[in-house]
Amino acid sequence: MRLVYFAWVRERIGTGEEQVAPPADVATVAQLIDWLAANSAGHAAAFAERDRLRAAVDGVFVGLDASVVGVDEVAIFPPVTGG
Amino acid sequence: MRLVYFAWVRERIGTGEEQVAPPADVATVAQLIDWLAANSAGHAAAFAERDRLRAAVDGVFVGLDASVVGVDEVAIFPPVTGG
Amino acid sequence: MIRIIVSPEPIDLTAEIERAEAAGVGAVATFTGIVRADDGVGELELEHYPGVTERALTGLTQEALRRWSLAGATVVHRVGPMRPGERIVFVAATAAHRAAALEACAFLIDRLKTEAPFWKRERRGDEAHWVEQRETDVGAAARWD
Amino acid sequence: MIRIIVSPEPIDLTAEIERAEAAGVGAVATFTGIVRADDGVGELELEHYPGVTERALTGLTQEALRRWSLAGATVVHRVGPMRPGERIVFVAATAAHRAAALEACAFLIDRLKTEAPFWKRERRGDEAHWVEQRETDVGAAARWD
Repeated sequence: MRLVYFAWVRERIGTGEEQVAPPADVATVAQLIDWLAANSAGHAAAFAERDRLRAAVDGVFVGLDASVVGVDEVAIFPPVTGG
Repeated sequence: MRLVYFAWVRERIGTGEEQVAPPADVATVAQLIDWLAANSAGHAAAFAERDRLRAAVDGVFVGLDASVVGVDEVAIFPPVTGG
Repeated sequence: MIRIIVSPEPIDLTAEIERAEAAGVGAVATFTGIVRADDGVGELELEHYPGVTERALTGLTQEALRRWSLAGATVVHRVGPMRPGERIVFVAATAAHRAAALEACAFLIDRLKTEAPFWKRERRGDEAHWVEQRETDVGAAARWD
Repeated sequence: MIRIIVSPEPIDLTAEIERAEAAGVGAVATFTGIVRADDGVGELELEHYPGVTERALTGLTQEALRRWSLAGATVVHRVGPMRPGERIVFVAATAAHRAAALEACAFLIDRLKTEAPFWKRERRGDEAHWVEQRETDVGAAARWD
Protein backbone atom coordinates (compact mmCIF):
# COMPACT_ATOMS: atom_id res chain seq x y z
CA MET A 1 0.00 0.00 0.00
CA ARG A 2 1.33 3.44 -0.98
CA LEU A 3 0.84 6.30 1.47
CA VAL A 4 1.06 9.95 0.36
CA TYR A 5 1.14 13.02 2.59
CA PHE A 6 0.67 16.73 1.90
CA ALA A 7 1.36 20.13 3.51
CA TRP A 8 2.25 20.03 7.24
CA VAL A 9 1.41 16.33 7.48
CA ARG A 10 4.14 15.68 4.91
CA GLU A 11 6.57 17.99 6.68
CA ARG A 12 6.07 16.46 10.14
CA ILE A 13 6.45 12.93 8.81
CA GLY A 14 9.50 13.97 6.79
CA THR A 15 8.47 12.34 3.53
CA GLY A 16 5.75 12.79 0.93
CA GLU A 17 5.38 9.12 0.08
CA GLU A 18 6.10 5.69 1.53
CA GLN A 19 5.23 2.04 1.00
CA VAL A 20 3.77 0.16 3.98
CA ALA A 21 2.35 -3.29 4.62
CA PRO A 22 -0.04 -2.97 7.57
CA PRO A 23 -1.29 -6.09 9.36
CA ALA A 24 -4.59 -7.61 8.29
CA ASP A 25 -6.55 -6.10 11.20
CA VAL A 26 -5.92 -2.54 9.88
CA ALA A 27 -9.23 -2.15 8.01
CA THR A 28 -9.99 1.62 8.02
CA VAL A 29 -8.12 4.90 7.49
CA ALA A 30 -8.42 5.61 11.23
CA GLN A 31 -6.90 2.23 12.10
CA LEU A 32 -4.13 2.85 9.59
CA ILE A 33 -3.38 6.19 11.26
CA ASP A 34 -3.31 4.53 14.71
CA TRP A 35 -0.96 1.81 13.47
CA LEU A 36 1.41 4.33 11.83
CA ALA A 37 1.43 6.59 14.93
CA ALA A 38 2.25 3.63 17.21
CA ASN A 39 5.35 2.79 15.16
CA SER A 40 7.01 6.19 14.63
CA ALA A 41 7.39 9.45 16.59
CA GLY A 42 7.20 11.48 13.36
CA HIS A 43 3.90 9.92 12.40
CA ALA A 44 2.62 10.32 15.96
CA ALA A 45 3.41 14.08 15.79
CA ALA A 46 1.83 14.46 12.36
CA PHE A 47 -1.33 12.64 13.45
CA ALA A 48 -1.69 14.17 16.94
CA GLU A 49 -4.80 16.18 16.10
CA ARG A 50 -7.08 13.65 14.48
CA ASP A 51 -9.85 16.19 13.71
CA ARG A 52 -7.44 18.21 11.56
CA LEU A 53 -6.78 15.24 9.27
CA ARG A 54 -8.51 14.47 5.98
CA ALA A 55 -8.01 11.48 3.70
CA ALA A 56 -8.43 10.15 0.18
CA VAL A 57 -8.41 6.49 -0.84
CA ASP A 58 -7.37 5.72 -4.41
CA GLY A 59 -7.94 9.37 -5.28
CA VAL A 60 -11.41 9.72 -3.77
CA PHE A 61 -12.03 11.91 -0.71
CA VAL A 62 -13.34 9.79 2.18
CA GLY A 63 -14.05 9.95 5.91
CA LEU A 64 -11.54 8.43 8.33
CA ASP A 65 -13.90 5.46 8.82
CA ALA A 66 -13.49 4.42 5.16
CA SER A 67 -12.06 1.03 4.30
CA VAL A 68 -8.45 0.57 3.22
CA VAL A 69 -8.76 -3.15 2.52
CA GLY A 70 -7.26 -4.00 -0.87
CA VAL A 71 -6.63 -0.35 -1.86
CA ASP A 72 -3.54 0.95 -3.67
CA GLU A 73 -3.08 4.49 -2.34
CA VAL A 74 -4.11 6.28 0.83
CA ALA A 75 -3.52 10.05 1.14
CA ILE A 76 -3.52 11.86 4.49
CA PHE A 77 -3.49 15.66 4.63
CA PRO A 78 -4.86 18.79 6.37
CA PRO A 79 -8.12 20.49 5.29
CA VAL A 80 -7.62 21.96 1.83
CA THR A 81 -6.92 25.68 1.31
CA GLY A 82 -6.84 26.34 -2.44
CA GLY A 83 -8.56 28.99 -4.50
CA MET B 1 -40.17 72.49 -21.21
CA ARG B 2 -38.06 70.05 -23.25
CA LEU B 3 -39.49 66.60 -23.94
CA VAL B 4 -37.27 63.70 -24.97
CA TYR B 5 -38.39 60.30 -26.24
CA PHE B 6 -36.60 56.98 -26.71
CA ALA B 7 -36.99 53.66 -28.53
CA TRP B 8 -40.50 52.95 -29.93
CA VAL B 9 -41.96 56.00 -28.16
CA ARG B 10 -39.55 58.15 -30.17
CA GLU B 11 -40.35 56.28 -33.40
CA ARG B 12 -44.13 56.54 -33.03
CA ILE B 13 -43.98 60.26 -32.24
CA GLY B 14 -41.54 60.80 -35.09
CA THR B 15 -39.04 62.89 -33.15
CA GLY B 16 -36.60 62.39 -30.28
CA GLU B 17 -36.99 65.86 -28.81
CA GLU B 18 -39.41 68.77 -28.78
CA GLN B 19 -40.13 71.97 -26.88
CA VAL B 20 -43.63 72.38 -25.46
CA ALA B 21 -45.46 74.91 -23.27
CA PRO B 22 -48.26 73.02 -21.55
CA PRO B 23 -51.05 74.97 -19.79
CA ALA B 24 -50.74 75.63 -16.06
CA ASP B 25 -53.12 72.82 -15.08
CA VAL B 26 -50.71 70.16 -16.44
CA ALA B 27 -49.03 69.32 -13.13
CA THR B 28 -47.87 65.68 -13.44
CA VAL B 29 -46.20 63.41 -16.01
CA ALA B 30 -49.54 61.60 -16.50
CA GLN B 31 -51.36 64.90 -17.16
CA LEU B 32 -48.60 65.92 -19.58
CA ILE B 33 -49.06 62.63 -21.45
CA ASP B 34 -52.84 63.19 -21.60
CA TRP B 35 -52.39 66.72 -22.89
CA LEU B 36 -49.86 65.63 -25.57
CA ALA B 37 -52.09 62.72 -26.71
CA ALA B 38 -55.13 65.01 -27.04
CA ASN B 39 -53.27 67.31 -29.42
CA SER B 40 -51.56 64.87 -31.84
CA ALA B 41 -52.39 61.51 -33.41
CA GLY B 42 -48.67 60.49 -33.27
CA HIS B 43 -48.48 61.17 -29.54
CA ALA B 44 -51.81 59.40 -29.00
CA ALA B 45 -50.39 56.30 -30.77
CA ALA B 46 -47.14 56.42 -28.81
CA PHE B 47 -48.95 56.79 -25.49
CA ALA B 48 -51.79 54.30 -26.12
CA GLU B 49 -50.57 51.76 -23.59
CA ARG B 50 -49.98 53.81 -20.48
CA ASP B 51 -48.64 50.88 -18.42
CA ARG B 52 -45.80 50.40 -20.91
CA LEU B 53 -44.52 53.96 -20.38
CA ARG B 54 -41.78 55.05 -18.01
CA ALA B 55 -40.52 58.58 -17.29
CA ALA B 56 -37.64 60.65 -15.99
CA VAL B 57 -37.84 64.26 -14.86
CA ASP B 58 -34.64 66.30 -15.08
CA GLY B 59 -32.68 63.06 -15.39
CA VAL B 60 -34.24 61.24 -12.42
CA PHE B 61 -36.48 58.18 -12.93
CA VAL B 62 -39.98 58.90 -11.56
CA GLY B 63 -43.49 57.46 -11.50
CA LEU B 64 -46.11 58.94 -13.85
CA ASP B 65 -47.66 60.76 -10.88
CA ALA B 66 -44.50 62.86 -10.40
CA SER B 67 -44.70 66.65 -10.71
CA VAL B 68 -43.58 68.47 -13.87
CA VAL B 69 -44.13 71.95 -12.43
CA GLY B 70 -41.09 74.13 -13.10
CA VAL B 71 -38.93 71.31 -14.53
CA ASP B 72 -36.63 71.62 -17.54
CA GLU B 73 -36.71 68.16 -19.13
CA VAL B 74 -39.21 65.30 -19.15
CA ALA B 75 -38.26 61.98 -20.78
CA ILE B 76 -40.87 59.39 -21.79
CA PHE B 77 -39.78 55.92 -22.89
CA PRO B 78 -40.53 52.16 -22.71
CA PRO B 79 -39.19 49.93 -19.90
CA VAL B 80 -35.40 49.72 -20.24
CA THR B 81 -33.70 46.70 -21.83
CA GLY B 82 -29.94 47.18 -21.49
CA GLY B 83 -27.29 44.82 -20.27
CA MET C 1 -12.67 53.38 -7.33
CA ILE C 2 -15.57 53.71 -9.75
CA ARG C 3 -15.21 53.41 -13.51
CA ILE C 4 -18.18 54.06 -15.83
CA ILE C 5 -17.88 53.96 -19.62
CA VAL C 6 -20.74 54.31 -22.12
CA SER C 7 -19.34 54.26 -25.62
CA PRO C 8 -19.82 52.94 -29.18
CA GLU C 9 -16.27 51.50 -29.10
CA PRO C 10 -15.77 47.74 -28.72
CA ILE C 11 -15.11 46.71 -25.11
CA ASP C 12 -11.42 45.95 -24.46
CA LEU C 13 -11.76 43.19 -21.88
CA THR C 14 -8.05 42.75 -21.22
CA ALA C 15 -7.51 46.44 -20.53
CA GLU C 16 -10.57 46.59 -18.25
CA ILE C 17 -9.56 43.53 -16.24
CA GLU C 18 -5.97 44.69 -15.87
CA ARG C 19 -7.25 48.03 -14.66
CA ALA C 20 -9.53 46.33 -12.12
CA GLU C 21 -6.73 44.06 -10.87
CA ALA C 22 -4.28 46.96 -10.56
CA ALA C 23 -5.82 48.05 -7.26
CA GLY C 24 -3.97 45.26 -5.40
CA VAL C 25 -7.12 43.32 -4.59
CA GLY C 26 -7.60 39.62 -3.76
CA ALA C 27 -10.80 38.92 -5.68
CA VAL C 28 -12.13 40.03 -9.05
CA ALA C 29 -15.62 39.00 -10.21
CA THR C 30 -16.73 39.92 -13.72
CA PHE C 31 -19.75 39.54 -15.93
CA THR C 32 -19.70 40.00 -19.70
CA GLY C 33 -22.83 40.12 -21.84
CA ILE C 34 -22.42 39.12 -25.49
CA VAL C 35 -24.78 39.50 -28.46
CA ARG C 36 -26.14 36.01 -29.10
CA ALA C 37 -26.18 34.71 -32.65
CA ASP C 38 -28.45 31.78 -31.91
CA ASP C 39 -31.84 33.28 -32.79
CA GLY C 40 -31.25 34.78 -36.20
CA VAL C 41 -30.22 38.25 -35.01
CA GLY C 42 -27.92 39.90 -37.56
CA GLU C 43 -27.43 43.16 -35.68
CA LEU C 44 -28.27 44.62 -32.29
CA GLU C 45 -28.58 48.35 -31.75
CA LEU C 46 -28.38 50.00 -28.33
CA GLU C 47 -30.03 53.36 -27.78
CA HIS C 48 -29.50 55.27 -24.53
CA TYR C 49 -30.22 58.54 -22.73
CA PRO C 50 -26.91 60.44 -22.82
CA GLY C 51 -25.88 61.96 -19.51
CA VAL C 52 -28.69 60.28 -17.60
CA THR C 53 -27.26 56.84 -18.41
CA GLU C 54 -23.90 57.72 -16.87
CA ARG C 55 -25.64 59.21 -13.84
CA ALA C 56 -27.72 56.06 -13.35
CA LEU C 57 -24.65 53.80 -13.63
CA THR C 58 -22.69 55.97 -11.22
CA GLY C 59 -25.54 55.77 -8.71
CA LEU C 60 -25.65 52.00 -9.14
CA THR C 61 -21.92 51.55 -8.47
CA GLN C 62 -22.11 53.89 -5.48
CA GLU C 63 -24.91 51.75 -4.06
CA ALA C 64 -22.72 48.65 -4.53
CA LEU C 65 -19.85 50.36 -2.67
CA ARG C 66 -22.26 51.16 0.20
CA ARG C 67 -23.54 47.59 0.42
CA TRP C 68 -20.27 45.67 0.14
CA SER C 69 -16.67 46.21 1.16
CA LEU C 70 -15.27 46.76 -2.33
CA ALA C 71 -12.02 48.09 -3.73
CA GLY C 72 -13.69 49.06 -6.99
CA ALA C 73 -16.64 48.74 -9.35
CA THR C 74 -16.58 48.99 -13.14
CA VAL C 75 -19.43 49.22 -15.65
CA VAL C 76 -18.66 49.46 -19.37
CA HIS C 77 -21.68 49.49 -21.68
CA ARG C 78 -21.51 49.65 -25.43
CA VAL C 79 -24.07 51.67 -27.42
CA GLY C 80 -24.92 51.91 -31.12
CA PRO C 81 -24.93 49.00 -33.58
CA MET C 82 -23.13 45.75 -32.83
CA ARG C 83 -22.89 42.23 -34.23
CA PRO C 84 -23.44 38.76 -32.75
CA GLY C 85 -20.39 37.69 -30.76
CA GLU C 86 -19.54 41.26 -29.71
CA ARG C 87 -19.63 42.38 -26.08
CA ILE C 88 -22.56 44.57 -25.01
CA VAL C 89 -21.66 45.05 -21.37
CA PHE C 90 -18.83 44.36 -18.93
CA VAL C 91 -19.22 44.60 -15.17
CA ALA C 92 -16.49 44.03 -12.58
CA ALA C 93 -16.35 44.19 -8.80
CA THR C 94 -13.08 43.92 -6.87
CA ALA C 95 -12.60 43.26 -3.18
CA ALA C 96 -10.28 41.72 -0.60
CA HIS C 97 -12.56 38.67 -0.33
CA ARG C 98 -14.56 36.77 -2.91
CA ALA C 99 -18.10 36.92 -1.44
CA ALA C 100 -18.25 40.72 -1.72
CA ALA C 101 -16.88 40.68 -5.28
CA LEU C 102 -19.25 37.92 -6.47
CA GLU C 103 -22.36 39.44 -4.89
CA ALA C 104 -21.63 42.99 -6.00
CA CYS C 105 -20.99 41.81 -9.57
CA ALA C 106 -24.38 40.04 -9.69
CA PHE C 107 -26.06 43.09 -8.11
CA LEU C 108 -24.58 45.47 -10.69
CA ILE C 109 -25.71 43.50 -13.75
CA ASP C 110 -29.14 42.65 -12.29
CA ARG C 111 -29.90 46.25 -11.39
CA LEU C 112 -28.40 47.67 -14.57
CA LYS C 113 -31.00 45.68 -16.52
CA THR C 114 -33.90 47.55 -14.92
CA GLU C 115 -32.40 50.90 -13.82
CA ALA C 116 -30.17 52.17 -16.60
CA PRO C 117 -31.78 53.87 -19.63
CA PHE C 118 -30.73 51.58 -22.47
CA TRP C 119 -33.02 50.15 -25.14
CA LYS C 120 -32.20 47.26 -27.47
CA ARG C 121 -33.40 46.87 -31.03
CA GLU C 122 -32.77 43.60 -32.85
CA ARG C 123 -32.47 43.30 -36.61
CA ARG C 124 -33.23 40.04 -38.39
CA GLY C 125 -32.81 40.50 -42.13
CA ASP C 126 -34.91 43.57 -43.06
CA GLU C 127 -37.01 43.47 -39.89
CA ALA C 128 -36.24 45.36 -36.70
CA HIS C 129 -38.02 45.20 -33.38
CA TRP C 130 -37.56 46.66 -29.93
CA VAL C 131 -36.75 44.08 -27.27
CA GLU C 132 -39.36 43.82 -24.50
CA GLN C 133 -38.36 43.92 -20.83
CA ARG C 134 -38.39 40.39 -19.41
CA GLU C 135 -40.27 39.51 -16.22
CA THR C 136 -37.27 37.43 -15.10
CA ASP C 137 -35.10 40.57 -15.26
CA VAL C 138 -37.56 42.48 -13.07
CA GLY C 139 -37.50 39.58 -10.60
CA ALA C 140 -33.71 39.34 -10.62
CA ALA C 141 -33.39 43.05 -9.83
CA ALA C 142 -36.02 42.86 -7.08
CA ARG C 143 -34.07 40.26 -5.10
CA TRP C 144 -31.62 43.04 -4.17
CA ASP C 145 -34.39 45.30 -2.72
CA MET D 1 -17.21 22.22 -22.71
CA ILE D 2 -15.03 21.68 -19.68
CA ARG D 3 -11.53 23.11 -19.35
CA ILE D 4 -9.32 22.21 -16.38
CA ILE D 5 -5.73 23.44 -16.04
CA VAL D 6 -3.43 22.92 -13.04
CA SER D 7 -0.03 24.38 -13.81
CA PRO D 8 2.90 26.41 -12.41
CA GLU D 9 2.59 28.79 -15.39
CA PRO D 10 1.10 32.27 -14.87
CA ILE D 11 -2.61 32.41 -15.76
CA ASP D 12 -3.24 34.06 -19.15
CA LEU D 13 -6.57 35.73 -18.48
CA THR D 14 -7.08 37.12 -21.97
CA ALA D 15 -6.54 33.74 -23.62
CA GLU D 16 -8.86 32.03 -21.14
CA ILE D 17 -11.66 34.55 -21.57
CA GLU D 18 -11.41 34.53 -25.36
CA ARG D 19 -11.59 30.75 -25.28
CA ALA D 20 -14.67 30.88 -23.02
CA GLU D 21 -16.38 33.50 -25.22
CA ALA D 22 -15.64 31.56 -28.40
CA ALA D 23 -18.51 29.16 -27.75
CA GLY D 24 -21.04 31.75 -29.01
CA VAL D 25 -22.61 32.31 -25.59
CA GLY D 26 -24.58 35.28 -24.25
CA ALA D 27 -23.18 35.47 -20.72
CA VAL D 28 -19.71 34.97 -19.22
CA ALA D 29 -19.16 35.15 -15.46
CA THR D 30 -15.62 34.94 -14.12
CA PHE D 31 -13.83 34.95 -10.80
CA THR D 32 -10.11 35.59 -10.40
CA GLY D 33 -8.24 35.10 -7.13
CA ILE D 34 -5.08 37.14 -6.67
CA VAL D 35 -2.29 36.87 -4.07
CA ARG D 36 -2.86 39.77 -1.70
CA ALA D 37 0.09 41.93 -0.74
CA ASP D 38 -1.65 43.64 2.13
CA ASP D 39 -0.59 41.44 5.04
CA GLY D 40 3.17 41.21 4.59
CA VAL D 41 3.18 38.07 2.46
CA GLY D 42 6.26 37.98 0.23
CA GLU D 43 5.52 34.67 -1.44
CA LEU D 44 2.71 32.15 -1.59
CA GLU D 45 3.33 28.51 -2.43
CA LEU D 46 0.62 26.15 -3.63
CA GLU D 47 1.02 22.40 -3.11
CA HIS D 48 -1.44 19.96 -4.65
CA TYR D 49 -2.19 16.26 -5.16
CA PRO D 50 -1.29 15.61 -8.82
CA GLY D 51 -3.91 13.64 -10.74
CA VAL D 52 -6.41 13.75 -7.91
CA THR D 53 -6.62 17.56 -8.16
CA GLU D 54 -7.58 17.40 -11.83
CA ARG D 55 -10.10 14.66 -11.07
CA ALA D 56 -11.69 16.75 -8.27
CA LEU D 57 -11.91 19.83 -10.50
CA THR D 58 -13.41 17.81 -13.35
CA GLY D 59 -16.03 16.41 -10.97
CA LEU D 60 -16.81 19.92 -9.75
CA THR D 61 -17.34 21.31 -13.25
CA GLN D 62 -19.46 18.28 -14.21
CA GLU D 63 -21.63 18.97 -11.17
CA ALA D 64 -22.02 22.60 -12.31
CA LEU D 65 -23.06 21.41 -15.80
CA ARG D 66 -25.68 19.15 -14.18
CA ARG D 67 -27.08 21.94 -12.00
CA TRP D 68 -27.20 24.79 -14.52
CA SER D 69 -27.77 25.14 -18.24
CA LEU D 70 -24.19 26.03 -19.18
CA ALA D 71 -22.25 26.22 -22.42
CA GLY D 72 -18.96 25.71 -20.59
CA ALA D 73 -17.01 25.75 -17.35
CA THR D 74 -13.33 26.59 -16.88
CA VAL D 75 -11.07 26.18 -13.85
CA VAL D 76 -7.42 27.23 -14.08
CA HIS D 77 -5.41 26.89 -10.85
CA ARG D 78 -1.80 27.84 -10.49
CA VAL D 79 0.55 25.74 -8.32
CA GLY D 80 4.08 26.27 -6.99
CA PRO D 81 5.52 29.59 -5.80
CA MET D 82 3.90 32.90 -6.70
CA ARG D 83 4.14 36.56 -5.72
CA PRO D 84 1.64 39.14 -4.45
CA GLY D 85 -0.39 40.52 -7.36
CA GLU D 86 -0.20 37.26 -9.31
CA ARG D 87 -3.31 35.22 -10.12
CA ILE D 88 -3.85 32.01 -8.13
CA VAL D 89 -7.09 30.85 -9.67
CA PHE D 90 -9.43 31.69 -12.53
CA VAL D 91 -12.96 30.31 -12.83
CA ALA D 92 -15.41 30.97 -15.67
CA ALA D 93 -18.93 29.82 -16.43
CA THR D 94 -20.63 30.56 -19.76
CA ALA D 95 -24.30 30.27 -20.60
CA ALA D 96 -27.07 31.67 -22.77
CA HIS D 97 -28.42 33.65 -19.80
CA ARG D 98 -26.72 35.47 -16.99
CA ALA D 99 -28.29 33.86 -13.90
CA ALA D 100 -26.85 30.43 -14.77
CA ALA D 101 -23.40 31.87 -15.49
CA LEU D 102 -23.27 33.97 -12.30
CA GLU D 103 -24.51 31.18 -10.03
CA ALA D 104 -22.29 28.49 -11.53
CA CYS D 105 -19.24 30.75 -11.25
CA ALA D 106 -19.89 31.33 -7.53
CA PHE D 107 -20.56 27.61 -7.03
CA LEU D 108 -17.27 26.62 -8.70
CA ILE D 109 -15.06 28.89 -6.61
CA ASP D 110 -16.93 28.20 -3.35
CA ARG D 111 -16.73 24.42 -3.77
CA LEU D 112 -13.16 24.47 -5.09
CA LYS D 113 -12.10 26.01 -1.78
CA THR D 114 -13.23 22.96 0.19
CA GLU D 115 -13.15 20.09 -2.33
CA ALA D 116 -9.96 20.40 -4.37
CA PRO D 117 -6.67 19.16 -2.86
CA PHE D 118 -4.62 22.37 -2.77
CA TRP D 119 -2.66 23.67 0.22
CA LYS D 120 -1.30 27.19 0.62
CA ARG D 121 1.89 28.13 2.42
CA GLU D 122 2.64 31.81 3.03
CA ARG D 123 6.15 33.22 3.44
CA ARG D 124 6.74 36.42 5.34
CA GLY D 125 10.46 37.16 5.41
CA ASP D 126 12.17 33.95 6.68
CA GLU D 127 8.99 32.52 8.19
CA ALA D 128 6.62 30.16 6.42
CA HIS D 129 3.30 28.83 7.64
CA TRP D 130 0.50 26.71 6.24
CA VAL D 131 -2.76 28.58 5.79
CA GLU D 132 -5.65 27.22 7.88
CA GLN D 133 -9.03 26.47 6.34
CA ARG D 134 -11.48 29.26 7.15
CA GLU D 135 -14.89 28.62 8.67
CA THR D 136 -16.39 31.14 6.25
CA ASP D 137 -15.13 29.01 3.34
CA VAL D 138 -16.78 25.92 4.78
CA GLY D 139 -20.02 27.90 5.16
CA ALA D 140 -19.83 29.31 1.63
CA ALA D 141 -19.39 25.82 0.18
CA ALA D 142 -22.23 24.41 2.31
CA ARG D 143 -24.80 26.85 0.89
CA TRP D 144 -24.67 24.81 -2.36
CA ASP D 145 -25.50 21.51 -0.61
